[in-house]
Amino acid sequence: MTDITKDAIAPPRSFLSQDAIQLFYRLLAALLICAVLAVLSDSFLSLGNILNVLRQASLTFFIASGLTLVVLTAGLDLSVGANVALSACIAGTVIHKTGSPALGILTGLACGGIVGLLNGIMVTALRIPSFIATYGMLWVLNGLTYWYMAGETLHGFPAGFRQIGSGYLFGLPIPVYLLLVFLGIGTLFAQRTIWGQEIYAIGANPVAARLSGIPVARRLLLVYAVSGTMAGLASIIFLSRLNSAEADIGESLTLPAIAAVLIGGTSLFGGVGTVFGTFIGALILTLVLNGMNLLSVSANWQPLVTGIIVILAVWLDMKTRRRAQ
Amino acid sequence: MSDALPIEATTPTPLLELRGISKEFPGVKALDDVSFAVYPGEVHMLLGENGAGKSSLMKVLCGAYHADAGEFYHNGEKVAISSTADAQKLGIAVIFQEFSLVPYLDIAQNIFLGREPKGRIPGTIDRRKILADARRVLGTIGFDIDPSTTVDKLGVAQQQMVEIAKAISQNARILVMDEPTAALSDRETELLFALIARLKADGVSIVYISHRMAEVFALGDRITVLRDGRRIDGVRPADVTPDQLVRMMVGRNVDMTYPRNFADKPGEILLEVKGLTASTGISDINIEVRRGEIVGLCGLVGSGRSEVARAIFGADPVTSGEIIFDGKAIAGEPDLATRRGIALIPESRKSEGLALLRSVSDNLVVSALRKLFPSGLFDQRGAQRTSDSLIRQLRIATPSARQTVGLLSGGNQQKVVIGKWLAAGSKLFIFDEPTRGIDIGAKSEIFALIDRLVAEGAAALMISSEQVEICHVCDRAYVMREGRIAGHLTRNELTEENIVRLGMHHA
Amino acid sequence: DGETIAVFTKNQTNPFFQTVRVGADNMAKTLNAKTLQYIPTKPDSIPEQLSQIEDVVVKKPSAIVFTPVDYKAMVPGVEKINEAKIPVVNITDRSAGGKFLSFVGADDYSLGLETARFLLKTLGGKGNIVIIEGVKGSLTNVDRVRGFNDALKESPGAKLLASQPGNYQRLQALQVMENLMQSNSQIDGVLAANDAMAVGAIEALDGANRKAQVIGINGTKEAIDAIKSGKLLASGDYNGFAQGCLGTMMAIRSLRNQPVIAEIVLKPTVITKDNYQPFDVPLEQRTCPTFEDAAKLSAK
Amino acid sequence: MREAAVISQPNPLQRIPGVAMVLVLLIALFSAIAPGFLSVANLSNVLVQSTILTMLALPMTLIIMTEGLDLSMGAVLTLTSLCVAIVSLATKSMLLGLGAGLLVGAAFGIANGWLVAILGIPPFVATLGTLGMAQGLSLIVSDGQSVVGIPHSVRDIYSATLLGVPVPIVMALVTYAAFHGLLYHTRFGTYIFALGGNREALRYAGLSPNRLLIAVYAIGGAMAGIAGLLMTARMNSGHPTAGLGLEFDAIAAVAVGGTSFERGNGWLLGTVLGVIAVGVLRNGLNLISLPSSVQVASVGVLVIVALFLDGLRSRA
Ligand SMILES: Nc1ncnc2c1ncn2[C@@H]1O[C@H](COP(=O)(O)OP(=O)(O)OP(=O)(O)O)[C@@H](O)[C@H]1O
Ligand SMILES: Nc1ncnc2c1ncn2[C@@H]1O[C@H](COP(=O)(O)OP(=O)(O)OP(=O)(O)O)[C@@H](O)[C@H]1O
Ligand SMILES: [Mg+2]
Ligand SMILES: [Mg+2]
Repeated sequence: MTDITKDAIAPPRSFLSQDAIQLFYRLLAALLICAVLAVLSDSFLSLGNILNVLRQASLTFFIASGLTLVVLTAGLDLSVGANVALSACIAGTVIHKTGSPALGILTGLACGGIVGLLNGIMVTALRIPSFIATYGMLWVLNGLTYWYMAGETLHGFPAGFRQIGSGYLFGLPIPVYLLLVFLGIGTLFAQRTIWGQEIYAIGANPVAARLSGIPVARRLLLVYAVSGTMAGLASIIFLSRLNSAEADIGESLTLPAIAAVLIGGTSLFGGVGTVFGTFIGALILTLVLNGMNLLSVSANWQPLVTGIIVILAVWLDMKTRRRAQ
Repeated sequence: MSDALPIEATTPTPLLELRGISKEFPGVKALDDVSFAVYPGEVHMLLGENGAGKSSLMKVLCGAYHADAGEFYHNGEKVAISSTADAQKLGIAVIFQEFSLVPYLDIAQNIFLGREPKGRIPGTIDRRKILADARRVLGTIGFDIDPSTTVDKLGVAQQQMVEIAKAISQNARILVMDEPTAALSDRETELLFALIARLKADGVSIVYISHRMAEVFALGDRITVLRDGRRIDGVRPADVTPDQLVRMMVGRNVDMTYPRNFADKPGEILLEVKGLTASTGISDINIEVRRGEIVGLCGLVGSGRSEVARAIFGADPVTSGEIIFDGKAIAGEPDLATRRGIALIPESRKSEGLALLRSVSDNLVVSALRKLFPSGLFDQRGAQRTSDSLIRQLRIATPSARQTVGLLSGGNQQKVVIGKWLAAGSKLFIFDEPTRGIDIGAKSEIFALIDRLVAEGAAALMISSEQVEICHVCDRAYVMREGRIAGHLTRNELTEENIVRLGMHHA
Repeated sequence: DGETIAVFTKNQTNPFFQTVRVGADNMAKTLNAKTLQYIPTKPDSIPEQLSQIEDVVVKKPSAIVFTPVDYKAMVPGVEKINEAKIPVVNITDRSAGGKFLSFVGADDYSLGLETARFLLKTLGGKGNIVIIEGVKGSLTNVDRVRGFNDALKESPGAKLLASQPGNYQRLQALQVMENLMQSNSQIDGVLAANDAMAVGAIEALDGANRKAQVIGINGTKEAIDAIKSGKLLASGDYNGFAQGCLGTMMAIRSLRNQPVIAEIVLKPTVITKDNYQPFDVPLEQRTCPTFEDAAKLSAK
Repeated sequence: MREAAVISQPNPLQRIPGVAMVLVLLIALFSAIAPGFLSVANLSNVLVQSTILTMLALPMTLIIMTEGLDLSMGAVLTLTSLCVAIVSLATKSMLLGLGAGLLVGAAFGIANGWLVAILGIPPFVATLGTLGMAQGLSLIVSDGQSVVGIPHSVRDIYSATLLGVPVPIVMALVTYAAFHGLLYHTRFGTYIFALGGNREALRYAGLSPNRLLIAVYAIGGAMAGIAGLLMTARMNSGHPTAGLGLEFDAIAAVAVGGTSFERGNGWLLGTVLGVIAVGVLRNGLNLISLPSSVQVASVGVLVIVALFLDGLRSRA
């Protein structure tokens, strides 16, 4: 009888982590779409258009990056769009009333953050499932915004403020810088801080996370507040980019943000996903829209194509994940 | 030792025979050319360390897993078992290690899932018949409960009984039981043993997986030992001693009396619980644990031991009383207790102990993040280093620290749960059934580990339903009854009889 | 006196309907009646407006001033009102069925036609043009875009580069415009089916440091400001305020057995930097037209 | 045995779910302050208005019990409503229209089930994708326009009565009875509990969870088809945006009704009460004519309060 030691099972070393492989596939997909578009339309590959795509993707990305953290904890925030609308309207009013963009920006971020915090409180203290809590919040926020705006439009903001959304620095649009900065911060936060690790652990098994000594409620509050604050940031970009705000701007922002998170490979069951993936998700969505505009495809086809892409992306993700294991 | 197998000469054809079964999972060869035969009317014990491949073999047997290679023979005829339905047709029923019950269906519906008696209208269920049938089956195993109770209201032990009823109701010729007593109390275990005797008399074959030596010798007619996915040997209980069996299982000698140096002079008080009462059903609990001690907490299932553990750890709210740890009162959530140095190894590793989809490494460092990375910046390489050393220290059988923890065998999962608190450097370890479902080798390793921890100035509070273990390793013990401390036993008084006497219900 | 008029509008978000509601309130106040506003909680929701009609029929207001969220799908709702014998005036979008005391609205087709003509005239009858459409299938959008296209046909020198929907949404219009600028190096004129999209397009042009003449429709405050500052060429006046006023006036007059005008189609006005002054007054300070004005305002 | 004694029946007051409390409170409140609320005409209004949502929320309950979700329901309803309109317009036959709606609805349902069960795509994602497809198809078949001029036989479905009871209510009652029987008295219903509660158990019992799952989603799609007929009848036309967003209303009603999103714990009657609670709230607010913005917010508050009450109860 030979002695079989446990060491016989040698740990296989792969040089790339699972997440890295997934991101690689996703990047490949985005590049593929680019290649197709470049063939079909000569105006696609211009620097102007690429910057254009990046700038358009930035708004979705800001909302979706905060949302990614929420989804990582196996939650969902359906109120992000409505939050953008309310924050934009309040921030806009503050700028009009005080003439101070700085004050407006702070108010916008604070308003978004407070809404996020309230979501967090509903999820943690009142123990309402996030899907429902934030759906309720969506209606409350819409009601508030409608009441506050009473069908008016806010418009006309100081030129300095408008630079944030529309300005350029060394030939690059400022939102693109912001996008890179928040992509970096988000990735560092999720992968390289212990808070990030705790968020992943909570998403994977909240009960075990709590019994492992993670302050689950506090981390969830943080995550929802961050998501809200990112919606606040998006509202500022929106304001300064469009030079105006009205009550209905949020509606069309929520589903694309969720779609970006999902296309980016973050699992709704929590514990799996990356902020960088979400960035690529936002990019893919924007590319598709951009391509359809460039190719003058009827907008009737837009929801259909987006739907197919969401399913395809997630399906391919699962396929490659399974094979990679 | 792998020569003579006398029993196979006396009974000509096995009822079911598996030949040359192999099964590989990514990174793990779970079964490697295993042959296995079940004869009519025998109780066949299947032994092996955690991860040896016992459950996998049984899943192959019942069609839940597809073997990569191998053949099946039923009464000498070659058959194919490619689905659970095939296995059922051959009269194979399984009581799984993981429950296969549906929480919001009642007991009757669970027992007859997929085999519901048909009602008059096509597609409907004959409600009266299903309840009557369920009552009858429950009666045969001596489990007295209303079959229209939904399963979500049942405790672990009760669920195990339903699981047994479900398997029995299939009138199987071969009944596989994967660690059926791991969650049962003594009384239920007795019922189960009586049932096994009756089934055996009826000619039913039983394959029984257990880590409890006593059961092996009390029940078994024949023993097959697996190690690292290979069949090591087949023997009769009469022909081996427990020590020989253990040697076959783990490939080395293990002392099952778990020798340790009992603390003559225990250190200062580490944990003091005064008049603890919680809405979960415990009241007026007074406990004291000193550094260097292992203190047992025993009692019957349902006596409230887990609740005491959870309340001390802050997992359940406390209504009154005081918990003083290391000289300071604590009251709050588990994160506070963790930071102060308390560790809880919970009852259910799957639902409370692990993030099953994350890696071994992620799970091992999760409680120690703050300690390992005081700057708040996480570093994958550092985490990997820590977990590699824990994997070595605890002999966790895993292809790598990157393996998904849910794919490890039960015992190795348990080691990961313990490992995360080693990483956190806790001072007080509260173990709730730490050896449930753990093999003998691992068990002695875990006890040695606990011994080393307390020798270095930590302390342990240990809940276990296996009184032998409590008697072997604890310095002293509290006995619980109906949510209260019924008594205290010093090292000299610590015997199984005393524990049972104090823990029994009077009246 | 003291009649209650139920006013139905499409949504709470579009500034245009706010002007309608203010007009209606304003007129009701001068005539000593009161209004109840009914607005779907989900913008432009057909099932919700139908439910609101059913609820209002129970409440029995004296009369109803009605903007259908969809001119075809709301016909059963109008018939319910008719069945309940509540007098009803149709404003803004002309319902495809049902009996109304009166219709007050603007002619979207000629609005589109006139504003587009103005733009083309400014460009000297030539240049590259893009159209940014509103919501597909909505009556206002269909007619406006038809007007745009007919005006373009009158100027053979002008070339239509693209016609893409922005769904009446500012952000979508901005992004569509940005994308169109990538594939078209020269855009001279933009025809937007409403002001929000026109302003969105202007932001896109500004962002790319490009210039084009842009027109919108609705005459919102935002548009007037943009016209004043020279960013917007013109906006077609849809005069929601007058629609609200006159619709309510007709409803109350009929209740008081006074004569009503069966159809008031407001004349299109193209608001430019030469004639914006009367529109540059806060809503609250505007006064409703009188019955005599109404006859004059009507195109027919 | 001691454990058997532990399972005591909870006290009946504690069993009253949040949704029932909310509904009773709302009815009491509006009876007091909203004139005309308690009239037969108005109550029948509320019920008729709730029928379309009921027909979506009932199958949604089953789907949620399988730990699934169907976000495509509103868009599929829109598409089937258009199909009913287009086909009945072309053939002058209500039944053919209904057939077309049912077919398209069931096809989408099967597609959803296939994506979820066979391809293993998470339900949220799969149905978000089919939502886009159904919405796109609606725009494409209608070119963004309403479809009008459909035969009277379609419209009559919504306005006709049977023994004095409006036909939509009769249809909703029949639907409820069917779902109740299906869930609580058939084998299929039993397996629905198992789909969410423990899929492995089904597999070990020799049943195919995949086929069952597809069937559940197919039922959802088919019900969207029937609801599409009602929607078309109600508008006497088909419209490419008519049902968008209804899926969230349905999900909210299911949640308000006490169905949890985990482990197959569902309650059909609660769902119906949830639908009615939302209907009563909107109706009552319309009657007392509060500002619209308050109405918007109050739907959100209702959802939150009902779930909060439920949470309180389960913790007690
Ligand atoms: N589905 C799976 N995927 C990957 N690996 C698996 C899977 N199931 C089992 N394994 C691996 O196969 C080996 C045998 O596992 P098995 O569950 O059969 O052990 P066991 O003998 O039952 O152990 P225990 O006593 O702990 O229950 C283990 O290394 C385990 O990690
Ligand atoms: N509400 C309940 N309904 C049914 N059974 C219950 C309930 N509460 C407790 N039990 C029973 O009590 C057991 C767990 O009780 P508890 O955790 O208090 O006891 P314990 O002494 O820690 O037991 P164990 O050794 O199983 O951990 C469950 O397994 C269950 O059988
Ligand atoms: Mg096992
Ligand atoms: Mg316990």
